[in-house]
Amino acid sequence: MTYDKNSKKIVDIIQNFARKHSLWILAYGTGCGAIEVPPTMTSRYDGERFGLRGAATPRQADVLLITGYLATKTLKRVIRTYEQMQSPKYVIGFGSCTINGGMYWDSYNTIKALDRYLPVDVYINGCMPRPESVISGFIKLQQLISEGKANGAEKYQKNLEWYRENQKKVIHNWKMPDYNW
Amino acid sequence: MISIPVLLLLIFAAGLLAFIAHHTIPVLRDAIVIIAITIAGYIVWQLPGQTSNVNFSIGMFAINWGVTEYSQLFGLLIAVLSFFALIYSSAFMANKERLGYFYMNFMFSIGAMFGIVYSQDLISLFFFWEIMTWSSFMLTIYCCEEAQSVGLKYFIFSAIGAYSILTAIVIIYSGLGSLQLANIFANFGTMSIAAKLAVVILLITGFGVKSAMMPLHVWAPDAYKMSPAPYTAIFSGALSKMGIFGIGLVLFKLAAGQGFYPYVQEILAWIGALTALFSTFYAIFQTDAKKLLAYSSIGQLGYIITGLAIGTPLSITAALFLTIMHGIFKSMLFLSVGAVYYRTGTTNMNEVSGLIRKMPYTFFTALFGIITVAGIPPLGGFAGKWMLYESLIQSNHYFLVIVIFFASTAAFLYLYRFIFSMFLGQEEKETENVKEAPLRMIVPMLILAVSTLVFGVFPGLLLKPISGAMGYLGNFQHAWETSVLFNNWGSEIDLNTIVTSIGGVFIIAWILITVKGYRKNRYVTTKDIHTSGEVPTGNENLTYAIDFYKPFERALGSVLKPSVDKLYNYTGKLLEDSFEHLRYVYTGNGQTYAMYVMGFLLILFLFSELIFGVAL
Amino acid sequence: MDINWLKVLGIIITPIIAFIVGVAYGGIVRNITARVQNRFGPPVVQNFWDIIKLYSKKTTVSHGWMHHLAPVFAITASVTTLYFIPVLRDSKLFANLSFSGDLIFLLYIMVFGSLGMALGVGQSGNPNAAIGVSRGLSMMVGYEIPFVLALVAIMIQFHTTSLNDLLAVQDKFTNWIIFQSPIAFIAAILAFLGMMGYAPFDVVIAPAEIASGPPSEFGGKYLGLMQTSRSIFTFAKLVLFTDIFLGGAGDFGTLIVKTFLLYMIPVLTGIVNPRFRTEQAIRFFWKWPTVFGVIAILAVVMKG
Amino acid sequence: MHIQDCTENTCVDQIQKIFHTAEVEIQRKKRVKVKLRLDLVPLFLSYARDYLNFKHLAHISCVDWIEENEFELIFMLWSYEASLMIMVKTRVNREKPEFITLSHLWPQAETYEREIHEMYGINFKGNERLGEFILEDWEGVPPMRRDFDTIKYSKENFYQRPGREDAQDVRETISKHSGEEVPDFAKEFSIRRIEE
Amino acid sequence: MNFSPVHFIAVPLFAAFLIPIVGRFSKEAVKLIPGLVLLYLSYVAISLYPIALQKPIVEIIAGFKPPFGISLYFGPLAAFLVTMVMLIGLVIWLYSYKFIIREPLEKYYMLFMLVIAGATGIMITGDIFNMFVFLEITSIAAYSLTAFLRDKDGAEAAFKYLLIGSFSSTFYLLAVMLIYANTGTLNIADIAAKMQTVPNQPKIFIMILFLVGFGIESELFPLNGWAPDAYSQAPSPIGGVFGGIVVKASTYAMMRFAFVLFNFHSMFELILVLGVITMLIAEMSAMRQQQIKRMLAFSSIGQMGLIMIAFGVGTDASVRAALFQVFNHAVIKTLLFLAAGYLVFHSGSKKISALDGLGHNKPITSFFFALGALAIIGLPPFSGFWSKLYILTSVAKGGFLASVVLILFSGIIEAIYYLRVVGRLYFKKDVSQDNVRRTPISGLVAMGILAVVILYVGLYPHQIIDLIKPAAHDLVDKAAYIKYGLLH
Repeated sequence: MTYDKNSKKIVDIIQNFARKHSLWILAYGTGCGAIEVPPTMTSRYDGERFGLRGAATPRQADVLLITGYLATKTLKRVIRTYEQMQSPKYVIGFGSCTINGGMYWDSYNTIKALDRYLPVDVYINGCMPRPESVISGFIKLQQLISEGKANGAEKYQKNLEWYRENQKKVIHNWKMPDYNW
Repeated sequence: MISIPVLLLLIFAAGLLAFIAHHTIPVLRDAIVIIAITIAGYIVWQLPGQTSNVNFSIGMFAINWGVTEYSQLFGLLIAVLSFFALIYSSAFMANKERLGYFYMNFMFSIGAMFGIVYSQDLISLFFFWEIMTWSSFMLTIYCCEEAQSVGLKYFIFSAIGAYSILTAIVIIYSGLGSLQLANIFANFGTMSIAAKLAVVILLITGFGVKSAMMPLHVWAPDAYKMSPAPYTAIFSGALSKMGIFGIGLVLFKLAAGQGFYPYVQEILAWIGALTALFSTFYAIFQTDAKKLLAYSSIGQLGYIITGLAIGTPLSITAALFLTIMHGIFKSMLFLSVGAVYYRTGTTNMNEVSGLIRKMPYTFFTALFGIITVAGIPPLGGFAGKWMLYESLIQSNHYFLVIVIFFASTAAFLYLYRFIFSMFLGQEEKETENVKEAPLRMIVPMLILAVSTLVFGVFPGLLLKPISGAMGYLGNFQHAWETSVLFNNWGSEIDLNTIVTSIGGVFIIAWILITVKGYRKNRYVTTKDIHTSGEVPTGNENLTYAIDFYKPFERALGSVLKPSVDKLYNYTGKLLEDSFEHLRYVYTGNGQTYAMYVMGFLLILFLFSELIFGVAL
Repeated sequence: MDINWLKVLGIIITPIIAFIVGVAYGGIVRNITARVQNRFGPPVVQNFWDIIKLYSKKTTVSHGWMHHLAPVFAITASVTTLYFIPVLRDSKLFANLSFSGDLIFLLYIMVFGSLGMALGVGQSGNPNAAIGVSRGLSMMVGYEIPFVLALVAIMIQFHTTSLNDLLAVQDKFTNWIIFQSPIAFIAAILAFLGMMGYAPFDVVIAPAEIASGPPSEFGGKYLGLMQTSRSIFTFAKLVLFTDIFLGGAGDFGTLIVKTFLLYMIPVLTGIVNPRFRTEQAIRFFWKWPTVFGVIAILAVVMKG
Repeated sequence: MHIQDCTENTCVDQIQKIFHTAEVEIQRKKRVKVKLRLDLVPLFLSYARDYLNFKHLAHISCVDWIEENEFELIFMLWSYEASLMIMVKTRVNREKPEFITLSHLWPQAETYEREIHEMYGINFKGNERLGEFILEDWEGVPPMRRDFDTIKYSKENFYQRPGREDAQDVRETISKHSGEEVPDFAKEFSIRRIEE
Repeated sequence: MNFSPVHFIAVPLFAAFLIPIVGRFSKEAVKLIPGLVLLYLSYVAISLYPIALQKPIVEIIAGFKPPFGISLYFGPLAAFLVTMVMLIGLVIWLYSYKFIIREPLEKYYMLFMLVIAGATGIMITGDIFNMFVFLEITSIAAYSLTAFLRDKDGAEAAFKYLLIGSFSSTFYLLAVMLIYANTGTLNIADIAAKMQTVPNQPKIFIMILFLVGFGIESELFPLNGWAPDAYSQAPSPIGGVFGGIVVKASTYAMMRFAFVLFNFHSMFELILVLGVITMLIAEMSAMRQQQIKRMLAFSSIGQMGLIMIAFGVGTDASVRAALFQVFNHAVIKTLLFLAAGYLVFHSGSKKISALDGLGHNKPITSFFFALGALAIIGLPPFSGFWSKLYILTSVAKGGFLASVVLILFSGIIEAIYYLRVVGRLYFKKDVSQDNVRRTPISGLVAMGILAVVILYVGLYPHQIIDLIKPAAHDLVDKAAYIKYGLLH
């Protein structure tokens, strides 16, 4: 359950506990899912109970929330944003569009499986998922974190070549800085 | 015996020699001036040991040169700053043209400044004052064609100032018959009240021009901008202090004890405070770094004038302390801007950015400079600011302290803008190949920068000569220790403790943040920023520099609309236009001239009773 | 040279206490905010988790050494400010260095952190951050005026610039400066609103427009250190105000009560208010708070 | 010659009086349709703007008539005074689709033109900002042309997660599950899909 | 060797007579003769100076003792002025040596010699009618020199000069007649002695005539209409001759008469007021001049106004200051005219705007001009500073503080227009194409001498003050003049 082999376990537990209870969200508001985030956070569902909190920039954020379909043009920005985040970092895919393209299955500019391009830790299905399911998705993520299984960032780093290949396949003009955690 | 004439002769001769050397053996040029200023520094250092004054007479005026503790303070400042500025300029000016001209005027103005501070009579003071004026004028117009009108403006204001001094001198001469400072100081009270007031006002006006007191400051921003950087350092650091030197003498040696003294004090203090306030506002909205610093300079001189005008021992200490500190930090800042100019060719803050990685030492100097200007502990500016505030509050100038504090807080704005726009922000494509300035420029800057820290921790090092100077000015005394300052209400600040605690916390935090996760720090370029996923391309500069303080400008509203400068320009134009009409008195027509002659004759005949008292 | 171990102890534990109290206050504030918004809100210890999480981030991104030093500047300023404020009255342990500085020094050291932060922010090259700094510095000019007016009024009233002397003056309940010069307190508390940066004066970090402003390029341990510093600084400012106006505190219980009540003023104002634009905020500070400050000074002068 | 309160009829009369070749038709209330030769369109538009008071260019759109080898450009103008909309239709040759820009008449036309250029490949001469607009790095046939096969493109470029084969046409799947009757015209479409 | 003041008049007159004859044989000789004459006269002046300092030399012509015969009075003042004239003359000759290349050379040098003779004559004569003769010699030579270039403008200027100058002569002659009618003598010292007895009315009448007569020559407003044109149209060295010699001679005469013959308080006040007006109007007019020599002309008028102010104060100290300024102005203005001459020559135009960037092309000439400009503005360490300072202190001591302010005000204006020109010289792009022609050595040496004098006097003003003191005393002390003039 540790992913930093050099550090001691007890420290790890504390760290994971803190990480679990302090998830700062960078909501990448694509698609219709963007509208589901405000109810999740506000009075009705009150995501803050779980330590969720909005982060303004990728530098501060822990969770990247992809809230719907991704056009290839948007994908490029999402990848950029993800790479600017600092590990440990997690990705949550929202709705069926990120899983299999959903209603955009035959579009000429929308990707159909997010996990080919970014390491997704948790998918929340639905079109769109309601705030309840969003919260349950976060709880799942918290579970994974405390078990030390939410290691998407490591996966990404390890399999960077595979991800890059996929990414470059849809983004023809690849002009981006190198990945720098 | 090495003394003042030798000093002056040395400097002026070095100027001439440098001029000649430039046209014959250019290699020697820099060596001559640097050696000369080094020796001059030594001479100045050992001057207080010599008690006898130098007396001789020119024409009907007796000339008297001597050292007082007050003049020694300024003399040392001049010597030190000139030394660094000249070393700096040996690199900065290396490939410029007309260097003979440059060094000659440079040395002349240094020599003239020494002359001013060591003069013990008004004639030689004025003599050197004028030499200083024209040599600095020559350097103001040195750079380029655009400097012409700027130089002219500077000269006109200097002339106004110089002529006010001259008028005061002739009034004193006609009243007292002597121009020896000692005599004047002793017998000033015997003059008529109107003459005394006129002399004080005229002298303060005259000295105020050089120290850029509002509303006589309009020449300063442009003149500072146009003069070459090493000289700007002297211009702002030392030359403007000559005005302070004079004002100090006027206030405490002439005006003190007269009936109108409290009014003069009050008015001058307010002028100083408003100068500080408004020049700070103007500085905030400048786009040229040198102009920004020039306005800053005007503001700082405003503090000093206020400090002098308050006239309590603590405030004078503060003013003189700030005088020295301002000399140091403003030279530093101008030198660092010069270094940027040397490498990038511009001082426009909107054009350069992100130089911190290219020019770290220059940045370091600028950083120390701005912290000192801002008066933030632990650097030297704080002690001066602290004493100034304490003295203002404790001498019941409540609203003055607010104005000063306002100006001082607003100063953060332009200081940050200065360092941000030039050194921070994104790196420019154009400045990719910029390197750090040469060693000869860096070393003087760094030495000055470190000195601000030293004086910040141990202000007593400066307070010793200052209290000597205050003793000369009028037996003012204020208690101090090497690193502890006291106010009049019994509070104290212990700078040693302050610096230790700041330094300690800083270093501990630094170690903590650096050691933890040392290997995981990733250094990225300034292009790699959060821009909603967009990747800035290489030639796109996202630095937010233009209209940096737009909100503040909107908040100020129309406070800054009225401009003294425009008023002067308008007046000048009006006058010149009226001259233009006047010159058509000379019609170029012989008959008109003949008519003038006959008319004049007729008038004399007709009104002879009126004019000569005898009717024809 | 003998070392004053009491002092050393004070120097070590004061920041720790300040950190704990400050962070806890932060959590409580989040709870109260949630309550006002009809939510439950996070646990009180939430801010601790946040800070620990930030410190345990595995990577950090630095834009250069000034960027690296910015949080160091911030924490230096807040801790040093704390050192020069007597936390408890007549306590040798918590007097720390308060006899070596005075109010004017405090005014300046409080700016130290902002300037250092601004420098680090500048090096990141993020335009949003620079905009934030521009707004922040402009605002600072706004609220410093009434604050200094209030302080000057108090200084001239009691003829001292030392905090310890001010504490000595307020020896009993009726002698609290809030009662002795209430107008100065009004001016100061209005300036305090701006200082704390809660709405309506939170244009500096406006997350929706400029991506949290100055700290937008800071993450991980940098942000963690900045949050730590912010907590300590909040506590320091609260203690400062308590010392000046509310007669300080003899023990920690009183201190907590007083500072907490004081803290609620900006917090509750902030929860129910929208945001001022920068120039509106500056104009606000230059209008009523300044008038109050001037009246405070005039009142003192009139009284003699 | 402003017509302040022109109705549909007076407007039609007015247009026909000046543009004899125009086919003018009142489509419904407040809506007039004008069919025009391509070269007359700029003239007509400026006439409509300046004399008939149609100050507002509401939209420019395009239809691909691949069978007739033509694009149809549609300009929608709105008059505030008359609260009347004119739809100006014209045909452009599909082989060499070119028209001139209207951005000198209405600045907002620039944006519509950019979009049409990107999606259909019609070149608006005089518009300096034609180029990449919404799509990024698009190569090949403009995607809104009918000869562009979007399914094929999608299959080639984007990974298709297995498990959706049955649900490519939602209606069909639903009808299969629920026994709902699918109309013939719809069937035809879906059959074609499946065959491919 | 036994010199006599007569040489000052006789030798140049003789030379003027000789030059056309020699001109038939050798042009070089024509050029050389004035130089030799001036050198000789300078030597004479310097060797007579110490003697004159001890006691004024009174030389009697034709054996009649004063007050009946014509006498020359060579006192400390005359010695001072004559030495100055010789110095200026010498420099101008040196300059003209290469500068004046236009024929007829012999006429130029002849007229030049006549001016020298006339001007020195005015300064040393003791006879009022004799002075008229010299005045006429000077004036007529000056008219001709104005028109020397023989162009339309020159002729016009000369005509104007002639017109106004003839007023001057007429009034002067009228005054001489009245004096003779009233006192029966023409010797100045004698007149001075007898002037007490003359009733006020004719005295005032005479005085007004003198004032107008000499006021014209010494450029007092509003009598100075001739000056701008004459200065600007005459060859450049002649500008120096006017400013340094001709005007100074008539100023001398005016002051001599004012102090010795009249000594009215109100007259001095009038002179002071006229001086202020002259100075102000001239400086203001100079501000927007397009031509450099015209600008210098106005500046010259302004300086004369300054000198008149100092004379008008009428104290010992102010007269000293005025004489100092007379000397400085002669030297500096000559330098300016000489430098301007070559600047105009090189730029090919009289316009100031044509001077752009000449400082790079002709550095030394431009440098001399700049030096002259700084000196005349009154900046230390140049000579102009001291005389201005003396004038200011003496004027203030006389109690005329308003004049002090006005002098300083006009000083600022002066600074502006001079610095504009200097700025153009050095800090504009070089527009001139003249890279071939150089300023000849003789011209440079001439200017160099003046520059050295300016600097030397600026650094050691007391040396010249030592000379001025007795000169001023000579001017002010009426009794001594009468005593020595009448050989008592």
